This record gives sequence, C-alpha cells and structure tokens, in this order.
Amino acid sequence: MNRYMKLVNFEFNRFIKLYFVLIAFTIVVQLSGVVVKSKSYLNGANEAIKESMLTKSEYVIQYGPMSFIDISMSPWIMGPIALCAITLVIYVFFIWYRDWVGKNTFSYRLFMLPTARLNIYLAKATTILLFVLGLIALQLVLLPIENQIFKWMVEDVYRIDLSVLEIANQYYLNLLFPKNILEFILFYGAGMTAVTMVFTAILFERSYRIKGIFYGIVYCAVSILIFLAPLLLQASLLENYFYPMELLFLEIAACVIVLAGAIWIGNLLIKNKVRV
Amino acid sequence: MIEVKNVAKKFGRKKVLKDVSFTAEKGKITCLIGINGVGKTTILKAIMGLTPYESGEILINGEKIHPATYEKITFIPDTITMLPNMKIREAFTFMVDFYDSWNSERASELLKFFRLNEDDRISELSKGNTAKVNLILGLALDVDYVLMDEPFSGIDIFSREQIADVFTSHLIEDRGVIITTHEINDIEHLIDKAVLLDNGVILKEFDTEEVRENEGKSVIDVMREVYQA
Amino acid sequence: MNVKFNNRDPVYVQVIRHFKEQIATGIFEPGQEIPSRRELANQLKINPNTAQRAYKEMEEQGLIFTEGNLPSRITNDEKVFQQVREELILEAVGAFVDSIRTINVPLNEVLHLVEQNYHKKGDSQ
Amino acid sequence: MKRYWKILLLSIITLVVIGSFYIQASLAAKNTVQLKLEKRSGNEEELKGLSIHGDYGSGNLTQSFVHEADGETRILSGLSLIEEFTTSYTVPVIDKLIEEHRSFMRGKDLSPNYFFENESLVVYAGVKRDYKYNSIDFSFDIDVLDKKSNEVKSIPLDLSDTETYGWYDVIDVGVVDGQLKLITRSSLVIGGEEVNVYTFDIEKEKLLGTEKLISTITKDNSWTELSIISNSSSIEQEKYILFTTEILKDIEKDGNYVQEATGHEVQVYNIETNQLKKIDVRDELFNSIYWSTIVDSKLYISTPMEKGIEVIQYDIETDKWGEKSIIDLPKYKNGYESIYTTLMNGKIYASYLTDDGHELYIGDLRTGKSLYEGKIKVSNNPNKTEALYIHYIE
Repeated sequence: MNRYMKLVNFEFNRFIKLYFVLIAFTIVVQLSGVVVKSKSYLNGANEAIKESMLTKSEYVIQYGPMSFIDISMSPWIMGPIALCAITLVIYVFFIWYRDWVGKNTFSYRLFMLPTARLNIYLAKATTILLFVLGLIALQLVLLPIENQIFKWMVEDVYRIDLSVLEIANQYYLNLLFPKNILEFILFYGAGMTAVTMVFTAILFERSYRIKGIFYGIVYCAVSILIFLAPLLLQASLLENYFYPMELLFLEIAACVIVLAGAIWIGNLLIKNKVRV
Repeated sequence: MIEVKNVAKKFGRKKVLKDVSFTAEKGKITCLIGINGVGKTTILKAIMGLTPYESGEILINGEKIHPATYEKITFIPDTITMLPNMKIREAFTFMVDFYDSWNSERASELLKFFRLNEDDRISELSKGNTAKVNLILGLALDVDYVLMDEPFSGIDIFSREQIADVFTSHLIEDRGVIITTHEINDIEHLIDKAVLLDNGVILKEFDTEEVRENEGKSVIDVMREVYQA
Repeated sequence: MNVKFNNRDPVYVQVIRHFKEQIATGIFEPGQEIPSRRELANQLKINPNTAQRAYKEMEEQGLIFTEGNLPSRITNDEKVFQQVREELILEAVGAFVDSIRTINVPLNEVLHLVEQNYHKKGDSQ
Repeated sequence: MKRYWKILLLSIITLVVIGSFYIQASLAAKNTVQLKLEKRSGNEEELKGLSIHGDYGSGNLTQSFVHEADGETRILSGLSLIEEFTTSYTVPVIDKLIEEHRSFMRGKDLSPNYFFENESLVVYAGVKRDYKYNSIDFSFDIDVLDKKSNEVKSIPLDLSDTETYGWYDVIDVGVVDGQLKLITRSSLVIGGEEVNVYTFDIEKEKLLGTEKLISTITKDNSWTELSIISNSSSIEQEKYILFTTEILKDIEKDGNYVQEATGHEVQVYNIETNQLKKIDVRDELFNSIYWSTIVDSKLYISTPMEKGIEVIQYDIETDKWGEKSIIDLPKYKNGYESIYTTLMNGKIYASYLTDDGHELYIGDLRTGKSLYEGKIKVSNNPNKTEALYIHYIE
C-alpha cells in the first residue's frame, strides 16, 4: 500500500473515536426523536378525541395527519445533522492545526516523511471527504429505519406515508442528497473545492503566520471571485450573454480552476514555504 | 557531506541567520555551539527543509533536499515527534509504514538499551524517557546523517549519561552527526568539529583535535577567545 | 578503565599516554588482546574517530599490532616494552628534575628525600 | 491489512449505501406521474406542439408539471438546483430561434413579445432598463438579423423624456413594407398609461415617427384599466391588436370601498393600415373578451355555458356581429376551476372536468367543427387521492 493510502488511514484513525461518538449521538438522538415526536402526536390526538368526542378520522380532518416530514424537520433529526456538519467544518481547520498545537511536534514528523508533501495535503482532504460521505451514508441508512419506526408507532389513519426518496427530497434534506448521482458528484465536488481552498488558506497562514492570514483571506477572495466570475459577468457586463447550459459548464470549469489552483498553490506552499 | 552555503533567513524584520556557511562530513560529529536564540535550531530546520530561507543553498550529498532525502537524513528535535497518545509500539509501526530505512532490529535493541517498554504510552513517559524514545525514532533509521537539537538539555543526569553513551557506540559510527548545544562540557571529548555561532553568523569553524594539538587549547578556550573578542 | 582527560591536550595523545602507562605498569601484558576501537570509545566516552586515531598512532609507534581480521594486540616486542618503560621514567624524572631545579635544592638532599618519600608512599599503599 | 479494516469497512458501506440510494433514485425518476391523452375522436395531429401546464396533487404533495402532448410529462416542482438552473422556461418558438440563430439570440430578453420573424428577417426589440437611484432610464435595444446575409443591424434609440415613465415595455413587434413597427406600453409617473407606435426604416436604421394610440388618465378616485389582447406567444405578423379599457371607480358601500366599473371601451388596431377602430360590445360580453382571438379579420369571443361553450363572431372589416355557435360538452361538470379555455391559431382548446376525469377538446373556430376530443389520463400515480388542475395550454 502506498504512502498516500497509509496517510489517509493514519489521518482517519486520528479522528475515528470522535467520529464514532458523532455517529452514536446521531443514532440515539434521531431514533429517540422519532419516538418522542410520534408519541406527542398520538397523545395530542387521544386527548382531543377524548375531550371533543371526535373519531380518529375527524381528528385527522380537523388537525391534519402526521407525516415523516414533521419528524425530519424537527431539531431531533436536524440537530444531529447540524452538529455533524459543524464538527466537520471545525475539523477542516483542526486537521492541520492539531499537528502544530501543544507540546508534540508531529508536524516535524509529517514533513520529514520520505514522500511528496502534497500527499499529506491530499490525504487530509481525502479523510474529510470520507468522513462527510460516511455521515451521508449513515443518514441514508437511518432514514428508512426511522420511517419504519414511525409506521409502527402511528396508526394508518393518522399517517401520510412517504418513501425515503420523497423524504430525502424535502426542504433542507435535499441539500444533503442531490437528486441524481451527477448532481451529487457536482455538489460534493464543489464542497471539496471549498475544503481545498480552506486548506490552502491555512497553509498560507502556516507559512507566513500573521502576514499569512492576510494572504489567505486575499487568496480566498480571489478564489471565490473566480468561482463566481461567470455568474457575475452574466449579471453585469454580459447581460445574460450565456445560455443556462453554457453557464453551468462555465461554472463547472470555474470550479475546476479553483480546485486546481488550490492544490497547485497548496503544493507550492507545503513543499517550499511551510514552517514547523 | 552537508554543505550550508551563505544561508540567510528572516523572521519578519529580524534577521535570524545572516550569512551562515559550514560543512558537516559523514563519519564526523559536528557541534553547533551558541547560546540560546542564536539560530541553531533554525539552521537544523533549514537543512531539513522544515523552514524556508531567503538566500543561500544547502546541499546534502551534493543535492538539494527532496522527499527521498528523508531516507538519508533525519532530525531529532528537542520535543517528541510522535503523537502523545501513541504507544511506543504504535510509533514504531508508524515508522515501519513510512520509512524504508527503518531498522526494526536496531529499534528494539535501543529500546532494550534504554530499558523502555513497548506498551508504554508516550504521554505517560518521563521527560528523560520521552527524549530517549525521540532519539530511537531518529537513530533506528539507517540514515547517513543525524541532526540533533540539544539532546541533553533539561534531562536528568542518568538519562544524559545513557544518551552520551549512544554517541560512542556503533549507532553513530560512520554517520554524519550535527548536534546543537549551548553547553559544551558534557560532550567536549565527543565532538570532531565545532562551529561557533553568534547572532546568526558563524564566528569560527574548527577541528577540535587540531586545535588541541596545534594550539593546546580546549574548545572552551577557543570559545572564550571568540566570544569575548 | 576510567580516565580523566584534560581538555587542552589532544584526546588521542591522552589515550596513547594512558596505554603507555598501562604497558609500563604491566597491566597490559605482551600480546594481550585490547578492546576494539569502538569498545574503547565507549569505555572512555570518546569519539570513535579519536579512538581510531590513537590506535593508528600506536600501531605506527609499534605499541600494538593487528594481524588480518583479528583484534589488535599489545606488541610482543620486549624492546618496545623496555622503551615505553624508560620513556615514562625519563619523562617523570625529567619533569621532577625541572621543578626541583627551580628551587635550587642540592642533589644529595633531594635523593634522600626521594628515598624516604618513596618508601612512605609505598607502605601506605 | 488488518489495521485497515475500519477505513475499508466505512468506505465500502458508504459506497454501497450511496450507490444504491442513487440507483433507486434514478429508477424512481422514471416512474413519476405521466399524463396521457386518449383519443376518442378527431385527429391526433392536432396535439403536435401542444403543451399542457398544470398541478398534480397526490397525498399531501402537489407538483407542477408541463406535459408535452406528444411527449413526456416533466415535473417542475422539486427540481434539483441544477435542473432549476438550466431549465429554460422559454416557449417553443423561441427555442427554435435559439437553435437557428444561437449567437444572435445571445443576451436577449427571451419573451416572444420582443421578437418578430418572417422569411427574411428576425427582429428583436427589447427595452433596456438602467436602474438609477429613484428612476429608471429606458432605451430601446433593437437588432435586426438578415437571415440571408447573417448581418445584424442595430438601431439605437434613446427615449427622450424617459424620466416621466415609471415603466416601459414593448408589447408587439411587426414589419410592414420594410418598416419596423414597435407597439409599446408605458406607465406614467404621474399615473395613467400610454400605448405608442414607433415606426422605423430598417434600411436607413432611422426612426420615422411615433404615434400615441391610447392614453389613459387617473383621477382622484377613478382610473382606467388597460388590457391588451394579442397572441403573446406568437412571433409572426399579427394584423390586429385588441385593446380594452375599463373605467373603474372606488365607491363607498357600507363603509367599505369597492370598485365599480363605470364604462368600458374595446378598440382594435390594424397594424398594416395604422388604424384604430372602436368595437361596440355588449356589457355582458365585455368580460369574455379576455377569451377571444382574431382569425383573419374575425374576432371570436368564447363564453363558458352550462353544458358547453358559446362562441360569438364579429367581423372587424364590416363592423358586424355574426352568428353564435355552441360547442357542446355534454359531460362537462360545472364547478370551480373546472374548465380552462384558450383560443389560438384559429382554434379553441378546452380542458374540462367530467365525472370520470379530465377531457380535452380542440375545435376549429371558422367551421365550428370538432378537431380532437380525448381523455387526459394520469399514469404512475402511487397514491389513491389525486387532484389535477390544468391552468395553461399553449
């Protein structure tokens, strides 16, 4: 196995404990959320039925049925997703800074490995990607289970059944699960471009320290400008010059340029400029 | 041979290294001497490609540093270069994974010599023992050059003796060694060559035995002359 | 082997002197195997290069010899033993005479004092 | 290998889960709601180029769709980001223009109102709007493409008193004898609206003249509402444009203000002769004008009835009302939003609700004959409850 793969495995194992905690937290909170939400709907229904002498179907007509969307839009499901997302965003920074902070000087070791330093960069990026996709997969496994629990708990009369696909296409969840595989690749590709951009900005800081923060911000601004260039041009100077499909391809091209730029500049910095 | 030629480096406006040139040969122990903060560690980092420098050139066996060079040269900083939550065994596995030049036999020999236990966690070791593990991580590599940053500073007397023993053993023999120190006493008899550094400038580079033989001076005598002049 | 080196004389010279003393006092016997340079460096806490240099000098002076791949040995040559012994004696006597001369003591008185002192130290040892 | 089990396991699970999710998604995408037209009588050729817009509800999800009558149904709601980004909402005639004159069409406002096409020319006349701090600068953006030589002529024209207008738009473009005619509609800052005709000499790239066709005014509590009835999705020459004006007034009634119409007028403009003519329309018929069309020189007005649609003719040249004809829709179930009628291309299209689903009727206005009748069916509907609304046919 080559050193890049070993580095990926190494970086992976460095975060795995916290990652398992995240997974466990997500499972526990989401599953209990399904139970709590279903119970509270049923309690509300039973009370109303008792007090107002309604039949079940009258209750549904009056107060509306329950669907899984009511659960998936609640903090019980969204909370853990947000927490996982925030944790990973923080880890995008921490995956670098942890090699410098504290008494240990692991950055020495990393940069003294007999392998192109770009591999360190790519391994860290790959690790982030694996963690993100892993959590996406976890959510895809959890949704049908949660949907099933919901079906067991709530009677037919009260329920609108949705398939996992319908659930995944609703509101915020469709941000996690784009509609088709091509869009999935484009969406997460753009996400990884953002990650590499942040990586390179971090390397600016690690290379030039205080001045590097400034360089990093300028670099990010330029990258974002390149990424938005087709859209900005379309909206200003060119006055809708491009057709939508052309604009999409230009956007993809801009994204690839930003990605290539991030890796290229990142490589130069980590090879020649980074300080331990 | 490691050749450091006219290296200059700034941190912000401060010139840490002004014009540093010296060589360190294979098979010899070269000692960079200077008080704290004169740029000794910076020189070692510059040699290892761990910090950029503005001008000058550093050659290792005639070439600039590149990834494969790290199989030929290693650096033992004054702090441990492994994750503290690793066991010594895991640290060794890491080294096996990434270095072709890692010599597992040598590593276990050193472990025995220092009376350390593979199952110990690095974060739970004493300062002296941490330094020893750090030393093993460098010395168990079959490399031509070993760079050590203040291997004796802040370590208890017994660990110091043990570490000094390493210098007179086959572990060092035939390799080129550069060590830095601000305090020469312990190792005066061990070194072949002294490089006196002050304020980012090399004041003198000399062969210790030659100076004793020709001028009848100890390293400290030379230091006194050079630094007080 | 425990030797205290001074910092001003070349270490290899001090190593050779140490060997000569041991030869002269008979601690080393003719043909005796001596430590390898690496062992020596380790024992004396000196740089192996220095040990190497000392062995080379001693070989040139005929104090030790090496046959093929075998460990080095102390010379078998009685003459060399004699020489080393004489050299050390003469060196010591020379130094003694030099310092005595500076305080202008008559030789008779000196010889008497030497005899007394030599016995006294010999007894106390 | 043993040390790598965690990462391998996670990678494999991730790949399998995400992979199977998207395989499932792509299979499901083929199974969305599809509309189907089942012919009962007439000619299926009539369906060509027809698209039906509507909403489909099942369960608690409502989806907008467009159904190409000779093709597939596209679900418009719940589009992914990229689909939304790249879906063109342009009408087929414009799509065809883009296909044929890709670079000419670049950067243009793709509403059919702004385009005109005949055998030799494509004309674009849009309005450029330069947004200022508290006003908008309007100017014309006119491009004429010579189809043979592929040459593009631009005729520049700044509007002189642009600050007096609150809005300015082109509602129709026509070419008569080498002269370009723009019919514009504008609202004034002080209230009221205007319809102007600009005439250009295409050869000399020059403005020949402007003429104010209609001007409405706003008084304290009464105002005039102007409507323009023309075939908005056509880029071909239209001879007539119909204008209606209705004077409305705020009247206090039991403490509430309500609008009341105090008068109305219908006028027809002949773009070729530059003449504006009044049409006498009965009060009851006035509201049906919105469902009207002009074929040759005849105006057809449709009104939904109890069991069908009534169509009335008016001859613009002779100023005479013609006879009524009734389109019989025996199964028509009268009710809220249960019928949608549109008149275009000399035909009447109606989709209406019956006891067992929706029906589509296409009839010829000139002859009054039925051209196509059929059932609109929904397939692939997974749920029992369903609702279908058709709100646009083009």
